[in-house]
Parts: sequence; structure tokens; C-alpha cells
Amino acid sequence: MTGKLTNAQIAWRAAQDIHDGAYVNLGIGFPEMVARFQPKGRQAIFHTENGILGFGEAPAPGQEDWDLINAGKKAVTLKPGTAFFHHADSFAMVRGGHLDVAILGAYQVAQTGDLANWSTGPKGVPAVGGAMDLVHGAKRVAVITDHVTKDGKPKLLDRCTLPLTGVACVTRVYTSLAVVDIVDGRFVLREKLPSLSFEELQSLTGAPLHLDGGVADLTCPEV
Amino acid sequence: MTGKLTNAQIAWRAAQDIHDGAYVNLGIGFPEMVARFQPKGRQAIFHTENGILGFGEAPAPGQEDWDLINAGKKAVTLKPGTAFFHHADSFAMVRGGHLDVAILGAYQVAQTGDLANWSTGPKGVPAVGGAMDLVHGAKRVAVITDHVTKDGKPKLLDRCTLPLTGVACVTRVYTSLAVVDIVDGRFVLREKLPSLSFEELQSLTGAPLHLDGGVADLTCPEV
Amino acid sequence: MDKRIENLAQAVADIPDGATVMIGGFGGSGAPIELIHALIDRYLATGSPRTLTVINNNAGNGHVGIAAMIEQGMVAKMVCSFPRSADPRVFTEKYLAGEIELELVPQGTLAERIRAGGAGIPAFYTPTGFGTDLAKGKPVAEFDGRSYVQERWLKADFALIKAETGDSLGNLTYRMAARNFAPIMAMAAARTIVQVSHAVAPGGIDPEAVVTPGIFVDAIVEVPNPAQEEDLNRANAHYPEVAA
Amino acid sequence: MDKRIENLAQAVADIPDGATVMIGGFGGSGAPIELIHALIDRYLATGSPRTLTVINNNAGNGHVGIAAMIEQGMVAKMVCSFPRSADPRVFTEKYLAGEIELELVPQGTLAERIRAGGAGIPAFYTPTGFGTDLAKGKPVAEFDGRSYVQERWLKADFALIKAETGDSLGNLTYRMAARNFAPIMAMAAARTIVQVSHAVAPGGIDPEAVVTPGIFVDAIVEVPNPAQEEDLNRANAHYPEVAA
Repeated sequence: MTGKLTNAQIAWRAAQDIHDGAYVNLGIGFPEMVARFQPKGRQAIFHTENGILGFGEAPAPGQEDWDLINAGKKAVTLKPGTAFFHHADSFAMVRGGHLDVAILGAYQVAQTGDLANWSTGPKGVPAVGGAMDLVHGAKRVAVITDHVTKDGKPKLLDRCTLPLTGVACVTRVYTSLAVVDIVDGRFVLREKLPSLSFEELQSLTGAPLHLDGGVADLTCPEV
Repeated sequence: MTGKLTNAQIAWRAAQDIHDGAYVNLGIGFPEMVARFQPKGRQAIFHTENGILGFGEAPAPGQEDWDLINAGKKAVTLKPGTAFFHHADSFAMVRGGHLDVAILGAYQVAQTGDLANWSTGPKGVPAVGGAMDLVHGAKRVAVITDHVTKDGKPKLLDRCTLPLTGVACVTRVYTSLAVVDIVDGRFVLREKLPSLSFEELQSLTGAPLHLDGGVADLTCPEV
Repeated sequence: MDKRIENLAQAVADIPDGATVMIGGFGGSGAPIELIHALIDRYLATGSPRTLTVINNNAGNGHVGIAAMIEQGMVAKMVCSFPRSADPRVFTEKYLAGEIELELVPQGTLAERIRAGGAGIPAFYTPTGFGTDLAKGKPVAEFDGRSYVQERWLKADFALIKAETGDSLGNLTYRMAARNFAPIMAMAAARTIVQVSHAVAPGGIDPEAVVTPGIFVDAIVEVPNPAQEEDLNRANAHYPEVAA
Repeated sequence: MDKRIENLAQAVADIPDGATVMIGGFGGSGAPIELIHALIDRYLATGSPRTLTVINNNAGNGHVGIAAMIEQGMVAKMVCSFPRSADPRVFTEKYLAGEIELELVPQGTLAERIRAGGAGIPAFYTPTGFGTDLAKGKPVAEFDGRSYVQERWLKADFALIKAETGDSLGNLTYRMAARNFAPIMAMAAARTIVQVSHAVAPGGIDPEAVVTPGIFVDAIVEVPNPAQEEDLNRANAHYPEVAA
């Protein structure tokens, strides 16, 4: 297998598709990184499930206020125009279709748009948080993920084998190797690393990759 | 027919049953009068559908602020501890069972607790407002009304003939002649004007009046 | 991002014929008179928009605001709880003549249907209206031994509302009981247009005091010293003005 | 009417064995630590309350607050969306040992079920969870061609919440994102008990700024300078304190 994008580069690529003025929810963990790469001249407005819209970046260490945190329980900051609201109003924003984009991590994504990202099975303590609401709320649900699991198995599949977070909800996947859209129950390849052949990418993908027009080069700066 | 209570006296009587600290909604029109007769030492907190809790009495003429009105569109005033909220929250208070008492007018009340107070039939323009919500929300729904219609027909009936506001919702009726509870689908007479015999009252009532213990004298001051 | 719009005419320029429009206000309190009158101006100048469905608690009072929209013939249907007022003649006459449709909804159900529209809840159960004419034909269900009516969400193409202070991101506060339906209508409309008495920069509203977060707002137009419907009616105003 | 209670012990004195208790907070923000610890004190002194059902977004962190309740053995069941935290060992061990029950609810559904409980809506439909294990056995229905899950309201016997300022009528404001579940839990509980950092007289809160109107509140106890769960955990605190 040839080179792949770092997590930061995947996050950078996803950030390029967020338009100016977009209302955005970033899943906890890796997806939070997308906020760092807002293109110049564009201002996204970030929503967090626990009741803040329009918050700013992390404070300097020691400057945290633990009543001002995001869904991942990390400290954030106020910005001019921030608003607070309660949890039912927060999920009215989510479920009511008011978010433009949600960007989430994934264990598995199926060509049908099904997503599995909350449970690796019956072992351990299950925890779901707001993921199941986000996948059925935001106008556009995108996933950022390594293209394969740590042991090299495909994460883009014909169908998910892990417990589902949502059915037919994901429309775009940004991976370490490619950008893949989900259209009418099929994976449509939009961009791939130039160093990687279509056949190589297909061999790392658990369902057929379709073409619809050309495939652009997936190129990211060092970030 | 012997004497009867004035509207103000009916309102006075209803006010005696409102406990200190009660959250109360008074229907528009005649029921609004109940607020005038709060017993000394008790403080009820009034709710209006259009999003105010804990408002005060009417302002002096010329002092009205038309953003500070009750459900009857009459001007009210602020008091220390007033709160504003939107219409969905206002009816969460109503429907969610948070009001202690709602006092409403009536065209007809049935021995089953059914209430008709919003429509006199298919003629004209129908209008319902918040009545249908109030009758299924408040912990106690009481009616104040003349005992009979303007042309002497009973308003307390075995069943309502006018379109219903709610089913099995009223538990007490304060009339110009009596105080009647509704218990297990029957009218139970609690108080009547001392000048009126049981038989006279029964003849003005469209369903049997039952006794359960004694009947107290209904006496009201001149108000 | 800046949601401010230059003037009232621009603010209402996109509302097409046949649109469903939620209009804030309970009686006169919260009524966005200037937005409504700008819409009437457009209709008188261009013949559009017409055959509107208007959602409001009432159906107009006197000859200004919603009553004036109805009087001009722009409204095909009203969805409301209480189409009565001090002077309801405009609606009453059209209704009795069969020239306007009425969907009568209990007030709390109206509010909850609008909130559901904004919150992505397609249907819910309420005790309100069970066993009455207003629940006829609606599904019913029993929960824990009590009977309930199933009600559907209510959404709109546009909401026209009045707020007290608005920043350029769309965060809003209201003035006293003028708040009423505005926050939930802002949630339930595809495009929410707000006249604010005071426009401020982001940061001009305490984040704790924001009632409607900007995500629910699409356009802000400043209208200092807005008219009160009640005052207009007490002065027997007509819109547009009747030539003397 | 005065809803103020003298002290924390009195505030939590009426919660019986087997009660369902909603507890505000999202992680540490908004967690009513002092009310929770007063309840633990009562349990340690009297053996009551026990076999509680606790509703909270999480299931405790470290050895204070809800984690300490669980550690002491007061909790029979958690209803939450995310029983993980920086240090979830207390819950995890009890759960894996089969000593505590878990009802896992998607976070938005949890919030909406609580709000429905407070608003008198016995059931509603949501797209959330459709087709997943968390919707198994729940009624489903189609509206406008899309599939939804029916969810039921969630109510509680008690709510324990933290607010910033409260007046003696029970009107409340919150501090930043500490608001989270508190306003809806206040609506959904038969008895809502609030620790406020600042108690004021009626009139001490701007009527426009009230977030929870007093009708949803039963008891207020002032706790100036409340502890932050996050700070306690960073100091590796245990409740009750472990003797050195």
C-alpha cells in the first residue's frame, strides 16, 4: 500500500467543502480537528449538542471554564454572537434539519449510506451520545475515516456488520485514500490519491467503486 | 325563581377555593374577574396562554403597554417575579399538568364532566383559542356560570348538546345558585343558596343532583 | 456572514404565490406590521404574492396587518386558533362568503405543531381535542389508560416575525409578551425573515439572553419604532391608507 | 409563597427508596454536586434512598457526584445516552458485574422524551434510531414517505438541578453550557429541587432573562461557590472523603 493522508489531512480535505456561514456539528474526537482547517475568508458556525452555537476554539491551558465545554467535554471559548440553549432546543436544531453539515467518525460505512460508529458489539459498555440524532438531522452527513481498519480490513462495505447508527444517512466519505460519494446505494469515487491506482483502491474497499465522470486527484497540503 | 348571585359573587366564591401559591389560568371574559377576589394572605400566580407567568392587574387607562397583554388581549402589568416565555413553553405548562387550577366559562356542563364552551353550532365563525388545552391540562378544571341560560334553560345537563370543548374534564361548577361537584359521572350538590329549596334547584338543573353528606349554605358578601 | 437586509421591500421580495407563511404575533403584540405592509405593497404593485396560506393565532383585527392582507385578497387560507378580535369584520365577511378557507386548531396544539415542525417531530400525541369536532378524522391512541389525538407537524415556507434586538448572525431577543409564537415559527419555516427594532453587531446580545439562536434566522431588517397594531386600530387606521 | 429551603439535607429529605430521579448536568457542567452529596450523606446515615433510577446524560466520572452515588450502591438503574467518561470505572464495573441496569437512549431522544414528559405529550415520532438496535421493539410509522420510531415521554419523581440565580418564586437562570438538561428536567419531574449559586428576591431576575419559570420549580437551596465535578476529579477527590 502506498502513502496515505494523515488524520489532519483528511480533516483538512473535509473542511474545504464547508461553505461560508455553514452551521456545522463535528463529532467528538477526530472530527473536532476539522474546525482547525476552515479555509480563509469562510466562517463556519459550530454547534455542540450540549447547548452552544458559535463557540470559539480551545482556551489556553489553565484558562478553562468547565461550564463552557463541547460535547466531547473539552473546554471551548466564547465568541461574539455565541448563544446558549437547553438540550431539547439543541436537538431541535439537529433533528429539525437546521444544521448544514455533520462530520462524524465511522467504524463502517455501507454503500447504502448506512453508518456504524457507536458500538463494536455486545462486549463492554454501550454508549451512543448524539450520533443517532445527528445522522438523521443534518442536511449533509459526511464521514471522515481511515480507508481501512488498523488490521487492513475495508471500512467501506456493501453492508455494515456492526450495529448501525443510522440507515441511509451518509452521503460523502473522506478517507485517508479517497473521497467517495454515496449515490443511489452505490459508492461513487470522486477523488483518490494520485499515487494509487483505481484497482489498488478497489482492493481496499468492500464494495464496488463506481465512476460518474472523472476522478480528481486527492491532494492535501502538509498540515 | 328567588335571588341569585351576581357574576362578581360567583367569581368571589370560586376565588375562595384557590390556595396560596396556586398557579391559575383564568379563561378570557367573565373568569378574569376571579383575580379580583383573592382572599387576604393568599397569593395566586396567574398564567396567561400568550406567555406570561406572575403578571399583575390592569394598568391605569392610558398606561397600557400593548406588548404586555393577557389572552383576552387586555393590558396587564409586571410584578416582581414575572417571567416571559414562548407559546410552546406556555402550553407545556398547560398540557403538562403544571397549572393547579383553570377556571373557565361554559355554555353547557354535563354530569360526566364534559364541557361545551367554544361553539354554539355551525353558524358564524368558529374560534377555540386555548380552551381545549386548558381543560386537559390543569390539575383542577372548574367552571363559573349562571345556573341557567338567558331564557331559563338548564346549563348543567345529562349530556352536552353543543360541540364539546373536552370530555370528562370539569370537576366543580360554581353557578349563580349552587356549587356542584362532578364525581364519578354524577352531579353532587355541595352548596346552594339558602333561599332555594333542593327541589327548586333540581328543577333548574338538567340532570339529577346527588347528595353526599350535607349541603352547605352558599353565601357571598356584597362584592 | 451577515444576515442583514437593506430594506423591507427586499426582505419580502422572494415570497411566491401559494406560499405558506407563518406570521408572528398574538393579537397585536408581536405582529410584524411593517413586514406585512411591505408584502401588501408588493402585492399591490405586482399582483404577487397571492393565494397565500397564513398561519397565525388570529385572523386579523381592523384594517391593518393580517386583516389588510385578507382585505386585499392575498390570503386563500388561514390556520389559526381564534379568528375573532375587537374588529374581525374583514375575515368574518370573507369567511361567510366562502372566499377564504379556515383550519381551526386549538392554540396549544397549534403551538406544539409548529414547534414539532421546527424540531423534526413529524407527529405527536396530545390529549387536547380528544372527543371533540376538532379531532374528527385524526388517529387516536391510548397511553397508560388515557386517550390522545395524533397531531402532525406544521411547517412553512416563510416566517415573518418581529423581534426586539437582533445581531447580524440572527440571534434574537423579544419584548415582553410579543415573544409568543415568534421563536417557534422561526424554527419551523424554511426561511425566517425578522424585523428587529434594534440591529446590533455580534456580541451585542448577552449569550445567556438569546431567545432565538441565529441558526433559525435567515434575514434581519431593522425597523426602529415599529407600529403597534393596537394603536393603529384605536386610530382607525387602514392599510393602504384610504384617500381622504 | 417562598420556595427556599434552609439547607441541603432538608432539600433532599423526601426522596424515597425506588424513586426515579433526574439529575441535571452534561459531564460535570451543570452537575448539582452538593445536592447529590447531600443525598449520599442521607443514604450513609439512614440506608435510604436506595434502588434509585437515575436519569442523566452520563453515568458518572471518577468518584464524586453520580459516580459516588453508584459507588455507594444507591442506584439500581441508569437511563443515559453516554455512560463513558474520563474515568468511568465505577459504572463500568457495576454494569459488567450485572449490579446496575442500563437503559441507553440516543441523546436527542433522551432530551425530547424528557421535554415531552414536561409538556404532556405521551408519545412522539422521531427519525432517530430507526433501523438500529436501540429502536428494537418500538412502534414505527411512516410519515410523508420517511420512517420514524415512536418514543414515549419520560417523567421523574424528582429532579435535582443546578442553576446560577434563582428567586424565591423559583424562576431560574443558568451559567453558560451548564444549562443543558436542567430546564427540561425541571419540567418533567413531579418535584424539582434546585441548588442555586445566588438566591435573590422576586424581581432580582429580568423577566426576559428567566430560562426556567418558577412554575416548574418546587424547592430552592442556595449553595454559593458550588464545586465543579471536573475540578474535583482533577484533584482525584472521592466522596465521601477517603480517610488518609
